[in-house]
Amino acid sequence: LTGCGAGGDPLEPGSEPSGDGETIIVGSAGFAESEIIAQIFAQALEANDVTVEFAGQIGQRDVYITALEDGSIDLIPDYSGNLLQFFDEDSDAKSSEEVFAALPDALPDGFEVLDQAEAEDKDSYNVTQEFSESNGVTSLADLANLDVPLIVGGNPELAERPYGPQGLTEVYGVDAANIQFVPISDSGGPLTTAALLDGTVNIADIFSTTPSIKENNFVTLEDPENMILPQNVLPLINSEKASDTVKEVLNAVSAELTTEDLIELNGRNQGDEKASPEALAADWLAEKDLF
Amino acid sequence: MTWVLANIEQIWSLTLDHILLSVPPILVGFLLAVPIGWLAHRYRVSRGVLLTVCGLLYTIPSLALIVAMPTLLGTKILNPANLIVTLTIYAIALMVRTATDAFDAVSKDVTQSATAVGFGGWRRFWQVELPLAGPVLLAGLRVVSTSTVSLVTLGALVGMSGLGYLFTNGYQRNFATEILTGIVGTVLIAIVFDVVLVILGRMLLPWARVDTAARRNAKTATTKAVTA
Amino acid sequence: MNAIAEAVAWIGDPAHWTGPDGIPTRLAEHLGYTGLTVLIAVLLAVTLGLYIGHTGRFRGISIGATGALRALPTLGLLTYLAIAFGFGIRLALIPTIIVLVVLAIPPLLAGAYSGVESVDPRTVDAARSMGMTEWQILWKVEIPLALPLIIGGIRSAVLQVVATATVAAYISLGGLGRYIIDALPVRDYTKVLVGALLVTLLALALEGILILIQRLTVPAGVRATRSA
Amino acid sequence: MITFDSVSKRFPDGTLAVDDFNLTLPSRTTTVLVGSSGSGKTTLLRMINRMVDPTAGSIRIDDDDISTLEPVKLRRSIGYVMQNSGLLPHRTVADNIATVPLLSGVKRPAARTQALELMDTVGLDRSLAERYPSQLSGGQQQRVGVARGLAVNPNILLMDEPFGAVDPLVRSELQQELVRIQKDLAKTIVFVTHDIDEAFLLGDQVVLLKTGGKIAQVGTPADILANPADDFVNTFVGADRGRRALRIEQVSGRQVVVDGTGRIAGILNDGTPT
Amino acid sequence: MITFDSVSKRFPDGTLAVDDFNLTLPSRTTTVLVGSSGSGKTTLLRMINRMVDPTAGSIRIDDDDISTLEPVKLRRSIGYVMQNSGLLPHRTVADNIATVPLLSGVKRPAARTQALELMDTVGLDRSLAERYPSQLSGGQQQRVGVARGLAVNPNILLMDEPFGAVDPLVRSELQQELVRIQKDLAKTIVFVTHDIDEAFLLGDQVVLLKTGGKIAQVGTPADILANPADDFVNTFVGADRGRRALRIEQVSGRQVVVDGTGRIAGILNDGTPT
Ligand SMILES: Nc1ncnc2c1ncn2[C@@H]1O[C@H](COP(=O)(O)OP(=O)(O)OP(=O)(O)O)[C@@H](O)[C@H]1O
Ligand SMILES: Nc1ncnc2c1ncn2[C@@H]1O[C@H](COP(=O)(O)OP(=O)(O)OP(=O)(O)O)[C@@H](O)[C@H]1O
Ligand SMILES: [Mg+2]
Ligand SMILES: [Mg+2]
Repeated sequence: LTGCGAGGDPLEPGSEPSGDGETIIVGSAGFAESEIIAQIFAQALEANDVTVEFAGQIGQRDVYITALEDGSIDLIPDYSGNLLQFFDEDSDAKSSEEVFAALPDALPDGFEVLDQAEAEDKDSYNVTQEFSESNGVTSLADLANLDVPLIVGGNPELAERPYGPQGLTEVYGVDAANIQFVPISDSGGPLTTAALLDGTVNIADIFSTTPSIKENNFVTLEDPENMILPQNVLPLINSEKASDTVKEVLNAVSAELTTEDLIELNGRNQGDEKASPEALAADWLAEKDLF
Repeated sequence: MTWVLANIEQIWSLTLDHILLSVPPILVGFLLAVPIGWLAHRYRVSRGVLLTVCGLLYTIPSLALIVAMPTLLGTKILNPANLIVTLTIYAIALMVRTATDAFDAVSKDVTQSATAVGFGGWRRFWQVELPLAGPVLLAGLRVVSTSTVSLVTLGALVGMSGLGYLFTNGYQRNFATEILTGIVGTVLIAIVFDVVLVILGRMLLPWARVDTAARRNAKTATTKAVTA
Repeated sequence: MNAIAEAVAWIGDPAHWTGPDGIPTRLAEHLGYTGLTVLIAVLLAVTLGLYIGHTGRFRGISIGATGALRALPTLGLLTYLAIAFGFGIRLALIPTIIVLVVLAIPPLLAGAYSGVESVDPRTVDAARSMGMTEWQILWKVEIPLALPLIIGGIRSAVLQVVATATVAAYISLGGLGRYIIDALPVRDYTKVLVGALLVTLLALALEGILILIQRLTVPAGVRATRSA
Repeated sequence: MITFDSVSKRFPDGTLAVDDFNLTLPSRTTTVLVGSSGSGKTTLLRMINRMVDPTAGSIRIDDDDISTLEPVKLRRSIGYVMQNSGLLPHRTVADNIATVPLLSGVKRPAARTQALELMDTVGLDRSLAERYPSQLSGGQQQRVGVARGLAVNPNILLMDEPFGAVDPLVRSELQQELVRIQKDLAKTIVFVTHDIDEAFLLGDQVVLLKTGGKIAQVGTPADILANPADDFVNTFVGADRGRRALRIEQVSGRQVVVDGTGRIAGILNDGTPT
Repeated sequence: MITFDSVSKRFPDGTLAVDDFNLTLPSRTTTVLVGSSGSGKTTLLRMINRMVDPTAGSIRIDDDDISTLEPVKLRRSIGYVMQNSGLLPHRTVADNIATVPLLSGVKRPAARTQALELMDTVGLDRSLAERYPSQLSGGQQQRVGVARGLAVNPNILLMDEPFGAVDPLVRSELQQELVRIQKDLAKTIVFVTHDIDEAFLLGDQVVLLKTGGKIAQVGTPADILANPADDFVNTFVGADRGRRALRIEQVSGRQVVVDGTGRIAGILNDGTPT
């Protein structure tokens, strides 16, 4: 397994077959955490003699779902709530269990999800400690009464999401005219953090497992209405490829993966160590004594 | 530097992918542009149309073209063909003009005299016009090669492996070293390609080095291609 | 075709002609980046090009440098500058303009120095032997005669900058690239196409204007030579 | 023998380059076509090897109407030398000379040997064989051009201002060389020039052309000088400007010949006119 | 009067173009520098208006050492005509002629009037005044070049192969024109050519140069022809090839002058030598 961010392609070097059975192409979404989890999936499968190809950092959900549908990839780590919302906007599932239970019906034919992990990583709205204190804001529900203009930073596609600016308006009654959206194409990464710190934005959508939230003492705003659905990590897979071995392996992975693990892995990836997803996945598997 | 050494394997594999994505557009673009350029050189009518179309193609933002490819070609969205075809189109757009100039630059005296001593049409093309167009074609190919290698990095935005991955990934991680590595790698590939082309040119066109007219033509062609 | 019809309909929708994400705003932003870039790049590159062309100094170096600049991947340079120098997204305009200027320099530089070099050395020699000072030679002989190539360089620089200014959106600026970068992650092809169409149209419009300027500024005697 | 029989050529754009041209060019002699720019010299020459086909009339070589001959084959059997030599810049001198033999299927070593011999014939050092044309002086290039023209040992040699682009000293050398070669080989040479001095030096038969390929006068150089047919000829040969009107003056004890413009043409060898 | 005093020029690349050159060029006469390519003619000429500075020795114009004069001012006071005219392609004929007066601050209308007069002087129709150089024939361009050289009414006119690129007929016309102009204006003309015929026609004083600006012979044309200093001169003037060795033959009842190469030089006007 060499490729990292390689498209599943005829040019892909070094994807030599190992073991029998079909090849599974593991994809990842266009941000680092997804790639780390995908690497864990891939390495776990390989350790069990499944032939794996890797296609990292494909893009956002709309893109990788298309990739799944057209067969460019077979397996990708996903997040339960957003996945459900993607296929069923009107679902009223709220809790983690409800969401997971609703998924099989929502998914198009030919795809299924395997067991979900305890690990969760969801969009979260964050403000600086100072902003929180001076405006008395700790929850999304407090935003409606605020007379400060809200400058929301997040990935460009947040603008289109139900939990994006329009969700703030519809669910929490924030005046749409009072919200300004700043697209930052780093998936809630360091630039978003920087933008929040230097005041370019005053609310930032950052994934909940991002280490910078703790490091900077950001205040994650509560979401009493559960506008942002639970987002447990789970494998989304093409049913044809979901052999018993594959299911067993991936379920074993999910059983071990925790939110703390994600925070730690992300920290090692983005912090000073700059460890590669490949190395992180190997470390995690070793640490959990899996395969 | 430590990061580079620690990740050398990944960087190398990205480099290989980058090269594999760069070579087909350069080669195919060249091979298609030469006959098109010849047509434009030979027939006045086709010239205007061909050159205008090529000019137009060049104004389409590359990202948009890559994204539109699966719809246009019916390919899967992660198919490297999407990127390769896009870059081939740019290569052709850039190369056709140079190829036209290359055939235009072949001295009329020489082709006339070749005809006069008894070269038939087909033979004249292969043995006289094509080799004499060589230095200018090479100049154009060098420009195409450089720009293609640089454009392959855009593939990273649509999930294509290559050194561009280091840009998006480094950007997300706020990691300048990684991005710099990608930049240096891309420039190195471009330089290596260029050196290979120059050496190929010396082997295939030994006369061009001593021929001042050929060198002047090649120089003009480079300028024209750069300012195309 | 259908996609294009949808894109045209999108553009035609009055709702898309107002507000901060409306076409006029994006167009103005795009033109702003382009104008600022070209202004800076022309000041730098044309001046340098005229100097190189007039004195013949640093010619080799500058050709090498233009080649290297062309090999620099735009996306990499952009993300690198954004991160390495802490411009963040607050001062995103700075890295964006730097990157676009880097892109614009090769054609401008090549156009300017090759323009001056293309002036018949005997004409320059005659001018000098008649008693023109070096400044007079530059202003009264070299620049007017180099003008077609200088403007050619500007044309191509503008074209490339317009097409590439779309990347500004990648580091959170506006411009027509916003349509493409925003629509890309959600695969909103119509909007991507809208972005591409608008960019291409803008490029064509600017191209037309510059061709007109070229017509108006090229000395009549030089035109006579060309048609002769 | 080459015979032009009522030959006309109108180009597609309407230019009537040659209008009803009749002439016989005897074998084994040099015929020079001379006339100012645009008079149709090149067009006439190129009709002989079918680079241009006449729109009316016929051209015969010995007794074959050339319109019945296959152009490519015809061209390979006729030597052609032009201004700026028209050498292939990407081939060495030896390969350039051997171009036509190689095209016609002569084996490489044989063609090469012959090329080297031809270099001797035209007075080129064999050490230049591996150079490219751009590495030669203008005069040397023209010699290669002549050698190439002779390579198929053709009966006919067409030369279109072959020495027009070289400087006067070299030009005069090349002219002498051609006179020498022609003395040895006795080809049927058709030579185009607009330099009347060159025409008078090289031509056994000189054809003075006006626009449209109209013949102003045909004859030997002496004929033309002694009995110019009309004013046009007079002007062209320089008689009216005095360049041909010579007189003798005494300078430093020697007889100097001076022309009508005041220029000194030379020294009289033979004290008394015969 | 222009005086070269032990003048040498070594170019930065090491070429010794002119080696210890001494010569006086008298005022109001034409001195022709003639020699083959690379003999240093252009270099010598361009030292006079400081386009090239000597590496040793000094040049005086009348009594001023030119190295003490400001180059730009010096150049504006000397006419310069070169091969291919060097006209500014983006200016009309009239503006080209008026270039130097305009540079020196002459008002536009005055400069223009003078330009039109100069067109008469050099035999150019005034209707050409608004044309661009590219719209003129080669010969007309050279006339404009001469007019421009005369525009500041200079005492000195430098001419570097001014007629080298035009065809022989036109060339001869231009030479005659120059003779006529010089008769009227009597400038100090320094004329460079490699055509010995031209040198003999135009030069009051002819300087024959060998490589390195070495003087092979200085004298009037007749001097040189009658008493060539050495073999080099003999070769150069064509005496050894027979071009200057004339004899008289009888053709069709007229006396034809033939040179040693067999070429017919002209018709003898005056039956008996004087
Ligand atoms: N391919 C062509 N198409 C149209 N007109 C032509 C073509 N070739 C020559 N002509 C015209 O035919 C006339 C005779 O041309 P040609 O080249 O035979 O003259 P020339 O005597 O060789 O002149 P030069 O001394 O300039 O070579 C000219 O008016 C020329 O413009
Ligand atoms: N700028 C220069 N740098 C180096 N060498 C030069 C330069 N200009 C002339 N030379 C050399 O000086 C010598 C004399 O050159 P010059 O131009 O004076 O000769 P010329 O007699 O005018 O020749 P031509 O008849 O070809 O014009 C030549 O060997 C030439 O190569
Ligand atoms: Mg001709
Ligand atoms: Mg010279």
